[in-house]
Amino acid sequence: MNEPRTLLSIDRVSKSFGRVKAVEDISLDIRENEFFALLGPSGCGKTTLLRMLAGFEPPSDGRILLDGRDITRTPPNKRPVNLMFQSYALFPHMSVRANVSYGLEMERLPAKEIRSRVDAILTTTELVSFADRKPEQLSGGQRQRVALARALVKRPRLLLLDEPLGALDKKLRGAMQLELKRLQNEVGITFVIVTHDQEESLVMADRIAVLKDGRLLQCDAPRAVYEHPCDRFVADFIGVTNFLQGKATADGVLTSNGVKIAGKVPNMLSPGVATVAAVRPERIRLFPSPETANRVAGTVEALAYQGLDLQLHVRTPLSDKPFLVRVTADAVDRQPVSAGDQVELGWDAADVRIYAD
Amino acid sequence: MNEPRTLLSIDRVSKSFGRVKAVEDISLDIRENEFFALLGPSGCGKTTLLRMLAGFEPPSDGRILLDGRDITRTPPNKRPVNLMFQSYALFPHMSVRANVSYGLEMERLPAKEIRSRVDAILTTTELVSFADRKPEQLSGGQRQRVALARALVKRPRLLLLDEPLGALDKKLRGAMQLELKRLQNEVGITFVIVTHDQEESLVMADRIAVLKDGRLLQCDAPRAVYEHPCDRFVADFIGVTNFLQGKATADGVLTSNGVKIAGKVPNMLSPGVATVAAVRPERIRLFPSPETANRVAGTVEALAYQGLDLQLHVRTPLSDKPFLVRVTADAVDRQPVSAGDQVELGWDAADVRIYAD
Amino acid sequence: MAERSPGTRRALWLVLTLVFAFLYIPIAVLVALSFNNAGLPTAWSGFSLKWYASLAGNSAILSAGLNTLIVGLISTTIATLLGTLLAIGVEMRRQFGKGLEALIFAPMIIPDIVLAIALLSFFSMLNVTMGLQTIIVAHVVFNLAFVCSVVRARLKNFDWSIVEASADLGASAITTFRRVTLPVILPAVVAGALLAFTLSVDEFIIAFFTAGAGKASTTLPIQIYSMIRFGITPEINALATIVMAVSVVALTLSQRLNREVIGQ
Amino acid sequence: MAPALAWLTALMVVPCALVLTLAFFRRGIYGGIEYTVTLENFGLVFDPLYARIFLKSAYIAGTATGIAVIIGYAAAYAIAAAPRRLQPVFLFFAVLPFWSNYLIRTYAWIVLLNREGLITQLLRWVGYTGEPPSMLYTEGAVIAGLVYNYLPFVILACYAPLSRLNPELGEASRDLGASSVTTFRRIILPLTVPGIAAGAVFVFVLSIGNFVTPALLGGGRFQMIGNLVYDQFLTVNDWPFGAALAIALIAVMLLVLMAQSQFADRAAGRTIEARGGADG
Amino acid sequence: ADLVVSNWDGYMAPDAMEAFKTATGVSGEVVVHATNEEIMGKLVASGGKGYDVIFVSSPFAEVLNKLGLTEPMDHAKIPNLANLYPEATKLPHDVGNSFSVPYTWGTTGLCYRSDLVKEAPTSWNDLLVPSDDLMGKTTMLATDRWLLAAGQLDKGFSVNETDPAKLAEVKDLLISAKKNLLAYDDTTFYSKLVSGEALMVQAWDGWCNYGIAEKPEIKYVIPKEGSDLWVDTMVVMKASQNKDAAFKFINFMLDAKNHAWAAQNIDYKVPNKPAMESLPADFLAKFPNMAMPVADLVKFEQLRDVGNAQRDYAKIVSEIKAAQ
Ligand SMILES: Nc1ncnc2c1ncn2[C@@H]1O[C@H](COP(=O)(O)OP(=O)(O)OP(=O)(O)O)[C@@H](O)[C@H]1O
Ligand SMILES: Nc1ncnc2c1ncn2[C@@H]1O[C@H](COP(=O)(O)OP(=O)(O)OP(=O)(O)O)[C@@H](O)[C@H]1O
Ligand SMILES: NCCCCNCCCN
Ligand SMILES: [Mg+2]
Ligand SMILES: [Mg+2]
Repeated sequence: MNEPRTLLSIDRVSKSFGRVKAVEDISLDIRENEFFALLGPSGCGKTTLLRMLAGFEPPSDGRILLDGRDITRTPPNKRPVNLMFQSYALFPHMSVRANVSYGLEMERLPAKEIRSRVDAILTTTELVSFADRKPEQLSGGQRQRVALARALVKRPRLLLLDEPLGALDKKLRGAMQLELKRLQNEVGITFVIVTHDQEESLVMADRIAVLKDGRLLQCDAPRAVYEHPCDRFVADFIGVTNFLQGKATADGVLTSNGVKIAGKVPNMLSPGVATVAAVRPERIRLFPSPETANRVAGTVEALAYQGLDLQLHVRTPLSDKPFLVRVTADAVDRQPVSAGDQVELGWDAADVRIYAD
Repeated sequence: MNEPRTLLSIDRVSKSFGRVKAVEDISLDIRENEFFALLGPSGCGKTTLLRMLAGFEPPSDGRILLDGRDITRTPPNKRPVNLMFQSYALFPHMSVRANVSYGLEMERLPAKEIRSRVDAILTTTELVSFADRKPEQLSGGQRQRVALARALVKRPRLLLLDEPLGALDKKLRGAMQLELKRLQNEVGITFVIVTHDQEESLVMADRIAVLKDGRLLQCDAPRAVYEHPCDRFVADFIGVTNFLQGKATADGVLTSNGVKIAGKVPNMLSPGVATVAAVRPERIRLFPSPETANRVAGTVEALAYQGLDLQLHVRTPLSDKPFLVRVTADAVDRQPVSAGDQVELGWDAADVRIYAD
Repeated sequence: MAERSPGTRRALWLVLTLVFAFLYIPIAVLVALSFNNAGLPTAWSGFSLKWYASLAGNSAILSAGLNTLIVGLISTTIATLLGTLLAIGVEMRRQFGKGLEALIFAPMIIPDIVLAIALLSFFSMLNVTMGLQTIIVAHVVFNLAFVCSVVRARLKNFDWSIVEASADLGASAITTFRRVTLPVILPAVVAGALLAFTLSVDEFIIAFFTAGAGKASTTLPIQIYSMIRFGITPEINALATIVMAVSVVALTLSQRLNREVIGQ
Repeated sequence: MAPALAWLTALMVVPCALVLTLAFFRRGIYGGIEYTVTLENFGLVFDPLYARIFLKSAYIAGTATGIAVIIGYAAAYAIAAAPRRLQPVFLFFAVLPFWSNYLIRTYAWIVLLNREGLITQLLRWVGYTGEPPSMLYTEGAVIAGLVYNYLPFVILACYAPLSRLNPELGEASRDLGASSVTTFRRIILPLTVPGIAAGAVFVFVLSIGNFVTPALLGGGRFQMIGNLVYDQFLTVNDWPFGAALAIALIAVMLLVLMAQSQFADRAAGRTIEARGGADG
Repeated sequence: ADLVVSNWDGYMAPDAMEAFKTATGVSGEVVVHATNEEIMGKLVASGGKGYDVIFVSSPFAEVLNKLGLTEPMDHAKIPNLANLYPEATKLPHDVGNSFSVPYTWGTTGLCYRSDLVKEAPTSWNDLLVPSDDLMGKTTMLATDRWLLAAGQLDKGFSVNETDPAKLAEVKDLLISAKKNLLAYDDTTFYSKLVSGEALMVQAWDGWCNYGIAEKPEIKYVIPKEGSDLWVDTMVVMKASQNKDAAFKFINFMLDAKNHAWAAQNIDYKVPNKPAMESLPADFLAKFPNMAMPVADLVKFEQLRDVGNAQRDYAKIVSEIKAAQ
């Protein structure tokens, strides 16, 4: 692959609503043909950022460049960018078909082409039988699909999707994810997607940006973000993590009750500084081999059946909170554990991440 | 535990909108203090059913009983039932606090009690700093939390939640799930919840009902639904499943290309009938022991990293679609596989479900 | 949410300026004439307050003015209430026959004179005492329809789920109306009320027919229409000027009061 | 709802029905009623003269309606776009002139427009010497007078739906590539058609029943249809025929209005059997 | 109040009711109506309840009587009837004042700007077929009967003509006259003369006087074809609860002094001999038509109720208004 080209540059953009700072000094490059996910807690500024990219909200500060051209003040209809609204913003007076056709009509495409493209996207989004209904006659998920279809059918250079699949069931969501991927690959659309479904972002995105309180915390490939969160917040936000508080040592963390956790300490953390060690539940083995760097005994407090796996809550001397351990149902079938059992847990030093506390 | 008491009976309820049959002949009992989840594909009638329970939509047919009393025609404000709307339905002219207080004011509670209950729920839903904002000044997730808070604060006998957590990130969703469980246990509220998050329903619900096209397919405990889906649709809808088509034999399925799958055949399926065998990906072991009832060789086509686990796509002679196999990242660390590898897969006869096709 | 471009903003201000100029040019003439020395609206013949003085001495006009205000305020209040409720009722469940639709439009299109004569005949058949009360009742008939129309126009884009939410939270229909529906559609209700008041204070035929025999129920339009035989004297212009001035003062005060009481 | 319907039934339906049934009787020689049932009044209604008057007044009222709707909608749009707290003030000032009296306002127009009026004097003052323009006693003057007097009603009616239009809909349209003009035409306008329709109905029904403006600004050169009914009742003292004319008039207008209301519903995207909860 | 009188605004002394109370001890109030038609409609629809004395023009008084809404005049209670000119007690619409008493009377003619017209008008034709300099500068009365009267008089017909053929002629004449008119106007025509907007108008004599008062160059002339004799009258309602007071009031209005007030302040002739004789000479000089001899006045034909022909009149007016 060639060096990826930058499609959109967000250059030190900020946005305030009165005293509320919704977006603060964010710089980001979105690459051509990339699938880019925006993650962050509710209210962190994701929608606001997308609205600025689409051109509805002038940034209070900063610039937005598309293909190197400053489009900060370009009106929405002059940008090759489309936004699917979090609240859908369907035209209530138009049928599903009319809603979806609208954007293509604006491009003055031939009626035949409009018809065929609209038919195609209605088929993909399983809306064919609702084509003549008005939005108010649809279910929540159906409305969301109309909004999605309306944005997708335009095939813009850059498509901004604000929680596009949140109201869909897993099956349909899977199908829609495939469709988005197909559009990315076949049509060459660049996507920026807001999602609360972590699995979705981890599976689909080429890169993920994590926002908090209007600021950008980390921007990287999903696996990198998952495996190497830049700080405690990100580690906590993405996936599930066990945190162990203590003080930094040369080669790990000494917890408050004197247990040593082996792990790589970042350079900036000098020994003695308050730190926190993080371990993912799926990195923890039951009954580890004796060479395992970190080992601890505990009592199983609870088992939560999670469909695919079991999550064990194990009481250990390491912290007040139960340690979370994820094991496959299959593994448990072979070596049964139940509440009250004594177990030994273990994990490698390489699986420990250490952060300032 | 005593025999659970029935709180709400849905008795052969149907609802049509013109020619559209949104709900068809559904009968269900919701038990006192139960956490009941409604699942089903988009447009299957979940919202419509809840709206009938809340009293907004008179059923076209059938009755609804609360504590044995017929409330089919009782107006919404006379029912000890609250609904959190899928579209939130926040009062646009009221602040967050006023929205949340509203329901308690209707009960003419003392101002002090209102204040303290509202404060408490605003804290739980992390809305304290937004108490004075109007809904239009909130982010999507914040709005959803206001809707949730407004419903929860009432502590009704029966709380209907229509996708209450869909717009929240995983962390916040987890916290809210805990809060719902707490209310169920401490306050004794009965919940009916619509969710698209399967994990959520599997983890939280006491029972799950699966709907399709307005009809009830299965109603059972989560584990029962997951492990013993009543038909192919449910098996496919809940979780991920590998389907293998073929004909019924006495003790399993003979696939079209002559492979025998061992499994228990339901009585109603006489040999020779077109059937489908279903196996969950997490039930499949790599390199199984020789005693394993079902074994097949295949080639790894792809590995999808899923944060916690790896999903292998394995090409086998069993069907045209790749076989999905779920393994823990940890297991793969110990016994690495990569695309192109030859592997052997195996699963027990007890893990096979067989349905009419 | 999103802001408008400066070009658009300028265009909108231009529209407002032009429209208000159009509305106020004749009003400027009217006000000027109230200070004109001469009685005929032919030419300016010097500044004078004499029409204000003679107005002060004209009890017929003053009492008619007061009657008009009473009729206007009361009929507007009743019509706004009834019309709004009607609009909500009709729009909430749109499953009505043409009959109801016709009933709601009828007061607007029945020729004034028919309604006037019908009401008068009806009242005298029933031996109802005529007076301000009969004018009010009659004005409510047509005002109700006008208010209903305006409010319905607003309700076509109304999100009914908030009404359901209110009922769900335990509010009675009345509470829902008072605390949810009304505040949300208030701009339209205010618009309807302004319209009703405007119609009422200018209405002549129906008022004339439903008025009692006596000054106690003579309204300003009745008074003014009868004065037309001699051309309108600037006294009426003076009265109109005062009415408008008082209204502006009242609005200013209420705005200030609002700001002080409610804050913001 | 019930109280309003009761009010209308008791104070409109019953009294008007009583008067309108007179259409089936005959004028007495001295203007009283002769109680013999006849349909002849309805026959008289079909005189082409009345159709002509109806068309003419519909044309004048229609033109006034069209102009008032355009100006009024623009004004309402601008008001709805103004800062929230200024909006009621603008509305108030839009109706304030109309709390003076109709006749006085009309006279003010005469003062402005008559051949020796202010405008002519203004023209003379800037050096114009020709024949003064004749602006009064024409169709145009009547239309202008009607537009002037009923403009605030359109503003009020259009403001109602414009005041709380979900701004995201406009944004969505712009986002999909529509210019602001197209967005207006295809999104904003259809969603506010109910207001326009209501405003149009107001101007039209008030204009077609108006008798002051045609008499004063139109020089009495033509009558509105409402006048015809007025004349039958008051000048001719022929209540039966007046009632028949009124019934015909009401019937025609009702048909028009009900068509309009259906159209407004359709334009705003409302459908029967729909339920609440649409976004916005 | 013990007495309710409905009159046109300004058609009697503002303090008349107070003076009446001082004189008789009966208190009352005056309410106003704008037109004959409207008060008629109201009286017919309500049976006249609440009203005692009504001022209306004679054809309307005639109809009120035929509809049985008027109370016969009790002459014994109205001694001042003696003040009326004898001619005024024999007016065709009510010979012997059985149900009405005339209050004012006069003619309908042409009122014009003597300083601005090339030639003083002498005929209805000067209005109906105006000379070039009058094009677009004339007005006619808008009220049906008087509008038609101009045509009827011009054609030499009766002002109560009911022959359809003759009425058709009148209609054609008036339609052809329409294009030359500035406007139909029966309220502000005199101010149009004052401003110069109109140069010649069809006018009631008294109303022309208002113009003359403002601008002495305004003159009134009765065309050579003649005029109608209009009479505004007082009637007492049968439904009145205060009939004695009503007759007292009529008697009071017929008092020479009071009636003279009307003549002098509303510039209309009154049928009251002593009142007319009391008018000052300069007043009569200023408004020459006030000095018209009663004998000349009563030569003219009075407008009468025309029964069902009223329909034809109204339709003709409609056709004139509908004509281009
Ligand atoms: N007013 C209406 N007119 C016609 N059909 C309607 C109307 N409202 C809902 N429907 C249809 O009824 C069916 C059930 O709708 P409902 O809203 O109950 O679905 P749902 O299960 O809540 O779906 P989702 O998960 O997408 O919210 C859908 O197919 C929907 O299109
Ligand atoms: N008009 C407004 N006035 C004031 N504050 C606002 C306004 N709009 C948004 N905000 C605030 O700005 C912040 C960012 O909002 P935004 O909608 O971008 O959040 P988000 O990341 O999309 O959240 P969510 O996931 O809940 O949709 C929030 O705290 C929100 O309350
Ligand atoms: N339409 C009203 C005409 C008034 C008639 N008055 C007659 C002459 C003036 N009093
Ligand atoms: Mg958002
Ligand atoms: Mg739903």
